[in-house]
Amino acid sequence: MGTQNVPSPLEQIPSSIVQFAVADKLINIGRVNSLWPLTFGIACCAIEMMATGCARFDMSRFGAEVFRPSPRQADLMIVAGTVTKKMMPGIKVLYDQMPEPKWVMALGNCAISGGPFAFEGQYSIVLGADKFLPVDIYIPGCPPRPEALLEGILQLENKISGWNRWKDPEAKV
Amino acid sequence: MSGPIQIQPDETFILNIGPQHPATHGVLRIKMEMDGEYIVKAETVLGYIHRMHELMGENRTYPQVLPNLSRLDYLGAMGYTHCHVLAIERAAGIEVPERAEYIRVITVELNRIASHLFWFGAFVMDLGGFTPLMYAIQDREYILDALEGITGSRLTYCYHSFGGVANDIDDDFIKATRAIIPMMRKSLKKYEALVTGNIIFRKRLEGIGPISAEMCRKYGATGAVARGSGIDFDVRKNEPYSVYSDFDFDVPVYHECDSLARYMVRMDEMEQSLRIIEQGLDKLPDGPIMPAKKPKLIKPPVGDYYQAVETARGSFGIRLVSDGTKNAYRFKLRSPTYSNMSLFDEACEGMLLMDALAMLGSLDLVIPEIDR
Amino acid sequence: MSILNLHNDLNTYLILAAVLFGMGMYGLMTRRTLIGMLIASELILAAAAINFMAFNRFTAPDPTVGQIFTLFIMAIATAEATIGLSITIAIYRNYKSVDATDIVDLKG
Amino acid sequence: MTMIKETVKLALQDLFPDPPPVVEEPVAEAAAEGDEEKKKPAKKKEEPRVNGVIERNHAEHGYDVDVQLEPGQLLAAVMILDRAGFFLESITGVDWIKEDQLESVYDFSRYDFDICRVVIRTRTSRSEPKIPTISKIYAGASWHERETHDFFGIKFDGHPHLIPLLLPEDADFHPLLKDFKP
Amino acid sequence: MGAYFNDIFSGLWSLCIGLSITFREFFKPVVTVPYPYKTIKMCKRYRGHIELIENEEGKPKCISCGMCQRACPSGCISLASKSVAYEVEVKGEMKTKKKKVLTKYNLDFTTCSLCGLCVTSCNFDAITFSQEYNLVSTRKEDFHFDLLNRLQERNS
Amino acid sequence: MNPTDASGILGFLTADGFAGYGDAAVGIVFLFSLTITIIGGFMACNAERLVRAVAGLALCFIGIATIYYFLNSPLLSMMQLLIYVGAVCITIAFAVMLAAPEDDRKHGPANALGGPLGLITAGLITFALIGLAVNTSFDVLPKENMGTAKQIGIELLTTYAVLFKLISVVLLIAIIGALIIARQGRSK
Amino acid sequence: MSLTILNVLAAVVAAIAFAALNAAYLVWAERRGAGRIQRRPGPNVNGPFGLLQPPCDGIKLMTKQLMIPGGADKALFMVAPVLTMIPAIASFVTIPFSNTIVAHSMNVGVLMVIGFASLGGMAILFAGWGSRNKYSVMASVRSVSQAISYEVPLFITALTVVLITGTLNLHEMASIQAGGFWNWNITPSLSSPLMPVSFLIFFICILAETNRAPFDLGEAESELVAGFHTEYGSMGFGLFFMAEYAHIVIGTSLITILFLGGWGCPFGLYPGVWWFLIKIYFLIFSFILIRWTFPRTTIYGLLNLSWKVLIPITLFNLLLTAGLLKVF
Repeated sequence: MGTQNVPSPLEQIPSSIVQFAVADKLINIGRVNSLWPLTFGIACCAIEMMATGCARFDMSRFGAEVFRPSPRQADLMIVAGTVTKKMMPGIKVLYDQMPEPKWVMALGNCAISGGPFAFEGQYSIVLGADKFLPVDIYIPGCPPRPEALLEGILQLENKISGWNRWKDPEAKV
Repeated sequence: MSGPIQIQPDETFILNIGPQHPATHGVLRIKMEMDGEYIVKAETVLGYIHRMHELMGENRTYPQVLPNLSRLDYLGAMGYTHCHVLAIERAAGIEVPERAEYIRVITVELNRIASHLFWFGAFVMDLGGFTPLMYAIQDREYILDALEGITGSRLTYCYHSFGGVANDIDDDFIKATRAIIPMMRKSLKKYEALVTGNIIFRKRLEGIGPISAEMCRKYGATGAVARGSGIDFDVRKNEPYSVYSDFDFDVPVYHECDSLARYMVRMDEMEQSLRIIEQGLDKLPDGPIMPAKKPKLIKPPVGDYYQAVETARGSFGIRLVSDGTKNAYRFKLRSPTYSNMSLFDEACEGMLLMDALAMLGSLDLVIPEIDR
Repeated sequence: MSILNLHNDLNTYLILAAVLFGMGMYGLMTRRTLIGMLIASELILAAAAINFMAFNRFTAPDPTVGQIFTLFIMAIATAEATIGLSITIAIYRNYKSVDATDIVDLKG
Repeated sequence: MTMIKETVKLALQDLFPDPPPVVEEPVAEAAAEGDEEKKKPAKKKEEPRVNGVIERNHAEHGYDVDVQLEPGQLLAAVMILDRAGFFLESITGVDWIKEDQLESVYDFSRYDFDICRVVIRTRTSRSEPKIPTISKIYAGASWHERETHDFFGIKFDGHPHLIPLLLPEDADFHPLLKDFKP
Repeated sequence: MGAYFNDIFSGLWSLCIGLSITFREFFKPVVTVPYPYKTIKMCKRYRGHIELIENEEGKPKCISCGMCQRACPSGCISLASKSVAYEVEVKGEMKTKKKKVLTKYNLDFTTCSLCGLCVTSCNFDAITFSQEYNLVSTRKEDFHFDLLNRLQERNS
Repeated sequence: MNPTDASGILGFLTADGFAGYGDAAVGIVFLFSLTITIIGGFMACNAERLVRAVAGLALCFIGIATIYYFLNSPLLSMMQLLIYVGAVCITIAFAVMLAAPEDDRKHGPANALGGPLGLITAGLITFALIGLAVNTSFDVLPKENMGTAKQIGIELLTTYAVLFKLISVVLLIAIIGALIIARQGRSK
Repeated sequence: MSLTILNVLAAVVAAIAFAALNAAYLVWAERRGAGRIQRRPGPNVNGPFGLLQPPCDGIKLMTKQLMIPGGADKALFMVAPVLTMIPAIASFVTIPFSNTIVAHSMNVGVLMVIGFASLGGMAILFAGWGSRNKYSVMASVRSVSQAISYEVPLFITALTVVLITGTLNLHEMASIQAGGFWNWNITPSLSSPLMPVSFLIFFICILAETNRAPFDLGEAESELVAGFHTEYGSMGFGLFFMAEYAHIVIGTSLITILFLGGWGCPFGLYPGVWWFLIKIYFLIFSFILIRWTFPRTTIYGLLNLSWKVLIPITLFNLLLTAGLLKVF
């Protein structure tokens, strides 16, 4: 467990054997533009996740606002909050129920490494979502601002397709 | 998700609501025994976000626990940190300058409105209306912006500190807050027209999820749940703390005992909070925000102390057993939602699933606060 | 007769109806549950209706009489299904079974 | 203001079998124990517990009446509070590891402008912690007792459903005991 | 009967009011800040991760007293220092004094709770909050900051 | 077939080149509907799970609806869809869910007639009927009968008025009876 | 006969294309519209105005892993999404978009559309039962009972219109209303004074039949996760998603033909397909507005509305209209 970069199944095929470059690109662009997250909030960060979906920040601009409550229809799992040992099997089941290809985003310090709740002698917290899920993107903060989540989605798009939606780095503060 | 259907001999089946379910606003699990759409028996299973706040309260020094309190209830974090600083100040006998108390009250009430707004949106979303959530969160963003300006964070504040507040409010904050008051009043009117008056909304809540006053007492329900059942109980009035006795505000009480009453209580509370903020800004005294002798190391004398405050969800209390060191010996958090939630199992028996979930929404749950 | 011209032949419809009727009979005899029997009897009714319709098109002097009878069959079948199912459910509530062999009380 | 406080105090004092003289043996012991537990150097001069009942300054401690009683007297005391219209605020435990005792603390308050917060504390041995349940009187106590059982291992006699609430279903540890090691 | 129709009509009317509200909102301008193209200005008290403050010479102000390390609830700060002798002129004569110089200041941002206790506990005004709010990475090691390095990079 | 009022934008299909394929297409569609009727019927009487039997019944009824269309009665065809698929099948499916019977046929047939004996009996009846149908010569009218909806309506309200009323009463009684029976069952 | 069947086959192809295009871009319109109502832009960065959003979603859904949950009834599970598309597409065959654009004008067009609509219930039932998920079963039972109880007032209201126009043929029905809005069926006349009420009821029934908010009990997100398509991922879900919008187009077309004069201009000028499209898209806009405004009704509130309010009124209206037609 704890793999950092799980290559997508398409990446594993050497490109010299199968030449579907255009189709691949098209598929990837299709995928990155409709990353449907799973409606799955655990704690504080989930509130920021909802705020991101709402009018001020509006995730929908990138086609990512379709929060699906059923894992079967979701592409992106945003682990937003502290993962407890009691909750961990449930999250794993949810992840397993999601159809491939799927991605995981660890939102907030708790999901990255247990955050402020990781102390000596604790008995309840899993120290980070990457202990049992292949996390693709880490977004630190306690909780991170909604912009950070948007940035995370852009970063994930970049990771999936190698394609930069937003060419102007000057716009970044 | 759920497994295959097992229809039991007596025609009931078990439906698991949660731990991941859109209606539970977090990771709450309710095991429901259903007969068709009717709930025969419900059992709540907690602990999916048990984050050991009480253990940390015993292991860490008093100032170090403060950030935990704001993670306890991330929607109305100010009220919880307020309770913590009040409890420690009571125990250690720290005097607080008046200006600091006023600032605390203003921030707490702003946060209360933000919390209620979020609840309002989430509640209507539970009932299937999506747009009010967007409006409510947009209004909440203005409040969060104002609070972020003075505290530096959006949700989990660490602004109150022992003896006062971390830093003084500035003109920007006062201007922003003054602008929020008329904006919120306008928005509340809009919500009333859009949601409260809506026939579908009313039909879904009127008479649904009745909780009698006696039941409230047996379960120790407080906050809007109790006030919706005709109990005139608000810690701010009944056991005045901080400078709440200086303010003129009403405690909305409804006697219908149903979900609509609880909804109305919270909507009216927002209006009352606006009144408090208005008065607070008018009366805001000048002066320091920290006592002259800033307490460096806090060691309350041996003994046990209790501090209750009215947070957005009800009467929150900290029971502190001090052994004279810089850590607490026992740090018990009395969370209002814990008591409010505990009556759900009994109250939802015989209800339809839809109604039960509407009632669940009207209890205003924040799960980490239940699990602690 | 071409296989593609079957729809112009009366016998096609009659054979189809006979096959459906046979299936219905078979189901009625082998099904254990009341609901299964009801399904089978719906098949038998449908077979009868097909016959009416076929004769209406090919042989009847009056162009509507077969259709009207089929309409009546539909009404009767609906009524039968409604009553049959409500009885089934009532039986189920009392006996916790819809197995025809379990409902021995009816046999006196 | 003090009306309800006085009546409750008197009623609770009646629970104790041998009323007054202050020098009575069991009472004195209880009082001594209470004071020892408090270890308050400054508050030493406080009046001793009369029949285990002590009145506190609300502004200083946040509660008004503090009752120390035996587990056997708990139900009677809670019934008095129930009749007086109190609601249950919380139940918690405290691990007094030095005295080898577990304490269970009950907070009661009222939906009233006449503030009166009553604290009932009862102690049991650490090796075999047993306290009668009050969930028959206050239905809401059920969860609080389960939580206390989770954290301290105190067994509540007669509780219908004493399984872990906050901890995992198969948890066999009690994290708030002072000697807890994960 | 009257109540029956009254119910229907008042119900319909309430629905119409709701529709008129959303219909009006339809034509109002959007409130969205299109993030990557346009950003919200962070307020000056915004709490990002912490940064060291430099003095006039471009060196960190920190005297490595370790107050922040002790104050931190989740232990995410670790610092190291070494003693350096230096000469200073006191009342006309040169004296050798020892001073602690910061050699390492690491912040594990992934366990930070942004409580600000480190900043308030610092008596020398040596640390502050940064304004970075959109940190994202595919590796979590990216958030173990070496603040000393960052300071030098900033200066160079 | 009914002459269509407007052959529509797709009227180009009337070009001669397509006319020859038209008949073949009709035949193929008819064969298709025959197949689904028989498959549906087979599923309905033979499926192990009752829900599948209901699905088969629905399939069979859809097939029958298309066959009615071939029998020059679009009205009846649509009624078949509306009543049988939309109402009867759904009612049966509901009953299956409400009564939750264990899977049928797991424990063998209901009575002595079941099993191979049932198959033989049903097969004999079927063959007898087929033989009867094939060997009897019906005097087929030269002209196809086409009863329109209007004609059916007129006939229903004139010639068959009494029957029509009777059927309405039967339906009403059925509804009320069903309600009463189902209500009595629920005694909680 | 041969001709009609070929016509129908060709029309089915056209209908699939029309339905798919409409469904895809109605999703886009819905997301954009919802965004505007909520004061945010909605999907707008993929292509101009976000117009490339539906193809992206489509590509993604098609390339997702196909999952059949364990314990599911495979055949029913696979058949249901296809079955749900069939009625939507088949109904397009008989919808007259204008005087000339009609694939096959059936004499029993009204019956056909409503009959095929009742097939949708079957599909939902199969989907719910086939996925062996409690939420799905509950949702499917809910939405089927809803569909059945709203078919009754829908049918009776349609019957009222049939009484007035005297035909079951959708094409004729629209032709009769040509000439201007005073000829439309929605306008009350001496023989049919309650037509606006009928229109309202019909509108409500179509909302309920298409499982749209506030009647979207079948996919009540806050209670039943995702309703009857909880277990469907990838294209199975995509088909359900598309079928919903295809049903909306059918429903609005039916409203337009029955009440709003089909392809006729409100003032009798330049009748044509554009008027038809304008009308249905206007109705779809109102559907979107309604969906994003109201909370969801309860199941009993819904059934009460049907049996206690709509059916009595429609029955009264039917009798009244029949009587008045006899008089005038």
